[in-house]
Amino acid sequence: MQLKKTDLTGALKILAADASVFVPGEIEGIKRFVLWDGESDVDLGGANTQLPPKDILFPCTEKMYNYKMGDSIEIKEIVEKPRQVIFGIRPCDMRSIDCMDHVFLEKGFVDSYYSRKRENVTLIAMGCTTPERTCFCDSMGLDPNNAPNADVMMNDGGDTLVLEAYTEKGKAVLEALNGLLSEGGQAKKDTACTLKVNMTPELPEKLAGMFDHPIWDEVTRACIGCATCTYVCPTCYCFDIDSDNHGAEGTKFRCWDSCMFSDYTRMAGGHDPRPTKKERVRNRYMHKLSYFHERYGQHLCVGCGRCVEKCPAHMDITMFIDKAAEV
Amino acid sequence: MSRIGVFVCHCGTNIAGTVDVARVAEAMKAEPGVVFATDYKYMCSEPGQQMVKDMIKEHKLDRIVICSCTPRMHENTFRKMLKDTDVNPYMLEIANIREQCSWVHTDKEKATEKAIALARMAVAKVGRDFPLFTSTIPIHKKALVIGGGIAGIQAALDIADAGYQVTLLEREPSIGGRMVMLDKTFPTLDCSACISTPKMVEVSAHPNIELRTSCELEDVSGYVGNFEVTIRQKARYVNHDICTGCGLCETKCPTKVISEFNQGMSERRAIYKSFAQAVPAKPVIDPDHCRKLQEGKCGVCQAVCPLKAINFEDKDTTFTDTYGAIIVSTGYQLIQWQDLYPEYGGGRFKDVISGLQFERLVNASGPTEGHILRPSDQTEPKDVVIVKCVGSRDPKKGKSYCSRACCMYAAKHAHQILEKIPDSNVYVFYMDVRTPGKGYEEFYDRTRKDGANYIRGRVAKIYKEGGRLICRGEDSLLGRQVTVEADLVILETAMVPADGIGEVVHKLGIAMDADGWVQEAHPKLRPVETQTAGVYLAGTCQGPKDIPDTVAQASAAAAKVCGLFSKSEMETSPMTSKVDQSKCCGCGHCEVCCPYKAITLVEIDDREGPKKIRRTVASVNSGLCQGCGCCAAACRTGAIDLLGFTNDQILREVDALCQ
Amino acid sequence: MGEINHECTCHGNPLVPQVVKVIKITQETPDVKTFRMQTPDGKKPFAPLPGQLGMISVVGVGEGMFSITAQGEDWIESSIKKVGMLTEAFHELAEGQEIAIRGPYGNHFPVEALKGKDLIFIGGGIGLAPVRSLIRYCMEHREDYGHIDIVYGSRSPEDLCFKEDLFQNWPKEKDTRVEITVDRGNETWEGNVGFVPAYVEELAFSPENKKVILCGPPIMIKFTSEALVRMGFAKEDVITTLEMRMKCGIGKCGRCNIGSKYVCLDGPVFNLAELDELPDEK
Amino acid sequence: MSSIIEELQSTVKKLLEDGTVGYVIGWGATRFPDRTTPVFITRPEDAHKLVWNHYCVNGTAKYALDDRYPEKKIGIIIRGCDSRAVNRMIQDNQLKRENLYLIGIPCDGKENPVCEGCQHKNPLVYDVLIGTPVEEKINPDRFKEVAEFEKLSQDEKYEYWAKQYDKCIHCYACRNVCPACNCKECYADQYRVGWQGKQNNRNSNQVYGLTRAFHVGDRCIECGECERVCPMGLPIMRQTKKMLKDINDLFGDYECGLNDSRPHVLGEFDLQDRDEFM
Amino acid sequence: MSVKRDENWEPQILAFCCNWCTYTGADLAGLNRMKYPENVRVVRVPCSSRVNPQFILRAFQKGCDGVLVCGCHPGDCHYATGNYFTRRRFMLMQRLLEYNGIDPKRFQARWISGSEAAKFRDTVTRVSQEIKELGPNKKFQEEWYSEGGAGNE
Repeated sequence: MQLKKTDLTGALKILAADASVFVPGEIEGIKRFVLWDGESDVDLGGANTQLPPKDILFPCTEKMYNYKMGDSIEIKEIVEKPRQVIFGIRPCDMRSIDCMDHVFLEKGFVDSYYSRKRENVTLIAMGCTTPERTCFCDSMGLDPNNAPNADVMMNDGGDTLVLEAYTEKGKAVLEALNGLLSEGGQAKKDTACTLKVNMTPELPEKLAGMFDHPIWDEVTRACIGCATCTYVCPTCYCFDIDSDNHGAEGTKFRCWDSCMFSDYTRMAGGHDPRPTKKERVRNRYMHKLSYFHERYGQHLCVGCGRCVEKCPAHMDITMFIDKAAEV
Repeated sequence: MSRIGVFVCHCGTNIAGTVDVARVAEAMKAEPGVVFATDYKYMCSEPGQQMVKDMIKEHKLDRIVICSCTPRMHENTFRKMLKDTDVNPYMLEIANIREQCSWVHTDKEKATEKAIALARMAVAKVGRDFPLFTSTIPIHKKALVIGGGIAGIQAALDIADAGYQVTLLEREPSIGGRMVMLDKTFPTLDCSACISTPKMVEVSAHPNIELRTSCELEDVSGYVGNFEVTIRQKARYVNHDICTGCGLCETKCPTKVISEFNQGMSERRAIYKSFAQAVPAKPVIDPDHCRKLQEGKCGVCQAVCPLKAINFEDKDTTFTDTYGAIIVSTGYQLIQWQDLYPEYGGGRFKDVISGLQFERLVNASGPTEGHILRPSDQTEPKDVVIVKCVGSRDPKKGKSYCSRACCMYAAKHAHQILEKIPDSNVYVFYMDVRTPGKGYEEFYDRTRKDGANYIRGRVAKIYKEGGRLICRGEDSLLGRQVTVEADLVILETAMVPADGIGEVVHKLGIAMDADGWVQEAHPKLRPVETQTAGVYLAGTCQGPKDIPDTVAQASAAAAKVCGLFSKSEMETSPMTSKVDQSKCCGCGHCEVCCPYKAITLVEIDDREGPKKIRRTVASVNSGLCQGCGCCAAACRTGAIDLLGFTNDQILREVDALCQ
Repeated sequence: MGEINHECTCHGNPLVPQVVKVIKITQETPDVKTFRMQTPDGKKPFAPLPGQLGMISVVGVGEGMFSITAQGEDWIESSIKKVGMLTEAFHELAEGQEIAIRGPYGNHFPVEALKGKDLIFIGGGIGLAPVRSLIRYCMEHREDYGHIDIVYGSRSPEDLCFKEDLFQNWPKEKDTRVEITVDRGNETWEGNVGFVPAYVEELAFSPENKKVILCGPPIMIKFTSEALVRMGFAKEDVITTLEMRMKCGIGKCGRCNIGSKYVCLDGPVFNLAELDELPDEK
Repeated sequence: MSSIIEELQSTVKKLLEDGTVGYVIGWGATRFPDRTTPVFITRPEDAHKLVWNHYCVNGTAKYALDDRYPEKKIGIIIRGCDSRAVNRMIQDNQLKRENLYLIGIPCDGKENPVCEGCQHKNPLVYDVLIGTPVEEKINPDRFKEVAEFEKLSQDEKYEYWAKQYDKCIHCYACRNVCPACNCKECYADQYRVGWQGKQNNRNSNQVYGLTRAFHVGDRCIECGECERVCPMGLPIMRQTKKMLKDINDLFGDYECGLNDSRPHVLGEFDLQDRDEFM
Repeated sequence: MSVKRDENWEPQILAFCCNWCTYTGADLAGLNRMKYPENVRVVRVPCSSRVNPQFILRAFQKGCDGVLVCGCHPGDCHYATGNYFTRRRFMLMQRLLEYNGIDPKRFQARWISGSEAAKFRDTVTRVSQEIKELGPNKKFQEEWYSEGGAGNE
């Protein structure tokens, strides 16, 4: 099916009728997913959003429950099941949602807050046409033109967007848009990254054996210990839980946390299993490239290149991968 | 969670008349941590206090909030009350619902709401109180008096007479200070030396006084009751243990030096006593002028000394002692007018002298044996001009303050001249005549009757013409220029703090005012104390004053010291600053803003990973800390905090206010 | 280790705690208290297996992961040592006050695999708390297990936790020996004085048909496991529990990982051989 | 330029060979020609990895804080701004001069807008200087941007900052890169004390922004690293510059990180300070 | 928080008062039965230099409409020099707040001695009036407060 680009606003209006639709846009000079306001431009081309859409499903601050203190305690869970659509999400970010699904929905417990949002979100993905010089998703085993876990996959067909439903949810979307769609449409699906990284299939296991390798002394030193890489990363999912009191009432919330922070693993008594940035950066790289793979069978790095682009110290995970592949 | 009890006082109708106290108590029951709340007629009364004690037992309370009058009134009452209970006296907060609520508001509804808010703030704060304990520090009953002028002498004698040990420190070879240089004292015209030298002798003979001359303060650490003081004994080159003060050496010494004591108007030797009645009455060698010490030649004194008391190898030594209290009595000096007043000749005219030079001139033991002879030609002056306020009350060139004693000694000088030189004329240029003191106005009147001509106005210029000094000025009463020819001009110059006061102040951690005088703790109520507990002030180091005021202040300071020494230990407030050294980065921002020098940077052993390191952190001397909390607000990281007013507590008070 | 038991007891959302009432507080040592908890309607909040954890919160102050040290028909217990702000808030609780708990979390001691073995429990300080749940379990199923040795040490006699169990209950049990040592004795202390690792070597256990359950401060675990290995114990036969900073308790928040393992989910119980496999970041 | 690189590399090589320093902090190449990254040269034979070009933007000095107690001296290649950072950290008692070997290199401005207003292109302190000093110029527009902003209405100002702080992602890069942010544990990390919650929202970002401005404003060396590293492009310097501007207006000429030991302006007072609170 | 919008809206004003001067002055105002608006609440601190500028931010965050810091007159500080630091800190803080959109009337500092009960009354009355005219402060306020409390269903 195909949708004329001129009909895009019409299509979004249909989607926005009963859901919050998030589209790539710009706020104060930052390209990111924004709540579509009914008329603003949708920036499907160009560079990918500077911030990933992960806060739509995993908000950077998420209220969990309210409580009242006193003689008897009351606890009231906050249940939100917002109907949301993420429109124009690229394959790299789609893969990150796959990673999140593994984390929050598998291995024992199901995270209720994530699952409620996940169940009620429709993911309309867009094949990438314009990789940045820092993009390397195809080296990480992704196809920049396709996102298998999308509800609807879109690709650029010149004047049109070529749509294909992958799921029941996706089919429902196409049905809703039926009036604007026409049959056919041929999209170019030949996008490839210019940055090629030597991510060998053996690397996860190889890295597992490199825990004490001197390479870590070298690649971790430029780090300044900020959370930029983790907060712009579409797959980083670590969080903290804290409370906000107001007199006898309060809210428990969770918020993003970063394994790069110096107090992340420090315990009450002062002991810290990861006391310096060497351990922290090592843990992050290992988590992205080895630990996660061991636990869930896929990389936690999707090759979006955001951390490469944004790192204040210009550290580069791709350089590390290449280096590690060589040792 | 804590177990807080809230007690709301009616204060008769003082509070209950405007505030619905029952509602306040009821509202507090809903606050987190509050397990008991009630109201009562008079919380401070015996039964009121008993009820608190009972409720502490009954409800196992661990923290108390009392809503009543200002904490300035009864905080201590209730703290004392808690001493007999299981609750720490510092686990108490008082909500001021009388002075700052019921008495200033009339609308009962609004006043009650405010009282609830104030109570809530106190509950929030008390929830973050933790037990604090007063500690006692022993008091070392020995005082140090810095400066052996009349102030120091008086203070030392008073303390010593009370039975306490005193060390009197003097940087010059003899005690006596300025007073012993004066000829007569106003208004009674007592001989100054006659009344001060017996006191000097008394000092040297007093069993409780250790006299330390030629000594300077090297270092001070510690706090009230326990100051560790290091004193530098300057080399004297004369062994005072052996020397009997026979004076033979002095007569044989070939080197002549300008006499400081006689204000440059006579000479002394390189080995010398400052003046005849010096205490100790033993000479020292002036190393800057001694030929043996400078050039390695001479050594006459050593040769003539019958007791072999001369030791050219003598070195500065230091010694350390512990003192419970310190009195600063470093005195004053006269302003260096020569640089400030080129229009008065800037020191080029020999016959323009300072008041202190005149004192020596008129003194029987002075360079002229009491004859007023002008320095240039040793003739008796007939026309004498006295200029007051040279450097005082002159913010442009000198000091803005009044030096307080000059009006009177100018009158005294005029009187002395008129008395000793019967046909002389004395002209006094003045701005105002200030004579607040017993018998002062009368003395001034007498001087005028004696014939002194008082001219209101400043002298603009003094120049020499034909061997005489021409003083041109203005008579502001008549509004015209006046010119007076004089043989001698006496400048009554401003008092300024003694040289080196800055170092003393710095070492003691006390403050100076803008003019360099030592800052008293409170100008009205604590005039002899400094903001450092255990350090007191006597005499002109605190500001210009005359002899009776100086002596009075010295005795006052001594009384303070004796009061302190009357106890063997003292309680210290536990509400002092405390450093969490694990957080402290040692930047020292707290150190620079502490008014008490209570914070020092120290090195501690620490670990950084596997590495053993020495790390710099701030450390609070709780004996010195007075609990202002300036440091806590300067600390970015919150490593230093003020117990009793912690960051956490104030934040919670703010939070509670806004609910 | 034991099968992971991810039964969620908290109305479907594993991150929302249930309210429990503190029904009994026991002062174990000057800085350790045991809190017995029960739901407001008098029930047991959940039934943990030995070694499992509970995320307990003083509502409004914070929550922390603690080992469930004992359980009865209608209650569970946890022992908490005062180390920081949260634990201080616990120590200020009075009986009858309400707190909140979620769990149980983590794996548990391999109660099945231990069957038929002689067991040596070694605890140091508050480290006896997690082991206590297993000791109690074994006492309840006494026939399933062989000889039991309980070796426990603390800094001083006052710091010994669970004194009633140590001196009265456990020594009375069949085929059970309790050995106690303290780092520093006092006037009335007649027992052994010395550190746990040395004491263990002194007791000269033979490794045959034995399993060791070891828990205590990291330094004590380190030296005791070295001693045990010297004494011939296989690393597989020495079981211990790990402590890491935990927030979510359900293997999501990412904080407590050692390599690819999450201590809150895959732990806290590991044997020494398993620990050797993990990166050295504990 | 190339001769400077050679001089730089040979100097570093020699310092490592003769054991003067344990390692040298400088700039090295990345994948991209217009980007460099801080490198730590420990072996003489690696000295050739050092680069010096228009893209050496990262501050080098703060890395010394990772190694406060070095066995050997730390060599740092410093530009003017880095030298002020070194001074800053020495004045704050965080570094000891004797632990540092400073390799100064005059800087002609880098790919960073802040360099245009730089008043100290030449290192103020160094042990060895590579190349020759460049001409310094006074920046008459040092506070121009602030002055312009001050003209806005209060509501406009608030709106502007609110939009900016809405973007903040709490990554703390601005703090971690700042040589004046040298606390052992930042107040913002002490959630338990309750200065600030961990939640990310406009308000807590605003409070963080203002608090940071106040914490570092009177010690800011104007290196602009905070603004450079901000992944969300917040004009962070505009806050600290405001502090500096007011300090200059109220308390006289003031620039931080110079070779003097004047205490920072909030660590001292003058009896004659202007009094607006009468 | 609907109260805030109606006509009887009363501002919330926080005054940090140093124990030795302004707090005493406020007590004296009470002793003399002077009247001033109820909306001023005093937090007692030992010295105005104890007031960390972050406390001011916190007050706005939690919903205060105005904040006052009061201490001894320069030269009269019980702790000798504390208020000189106060003066510097808050001159800068006030400007920084203005730069971020907070009206300087909302944050003021004043020297009020222990005898100046009337000055205390006049100051808080004037500040209260000024802030009433400015209306409720929304700037820098945390979400919780502006939303209207916890537990909204």
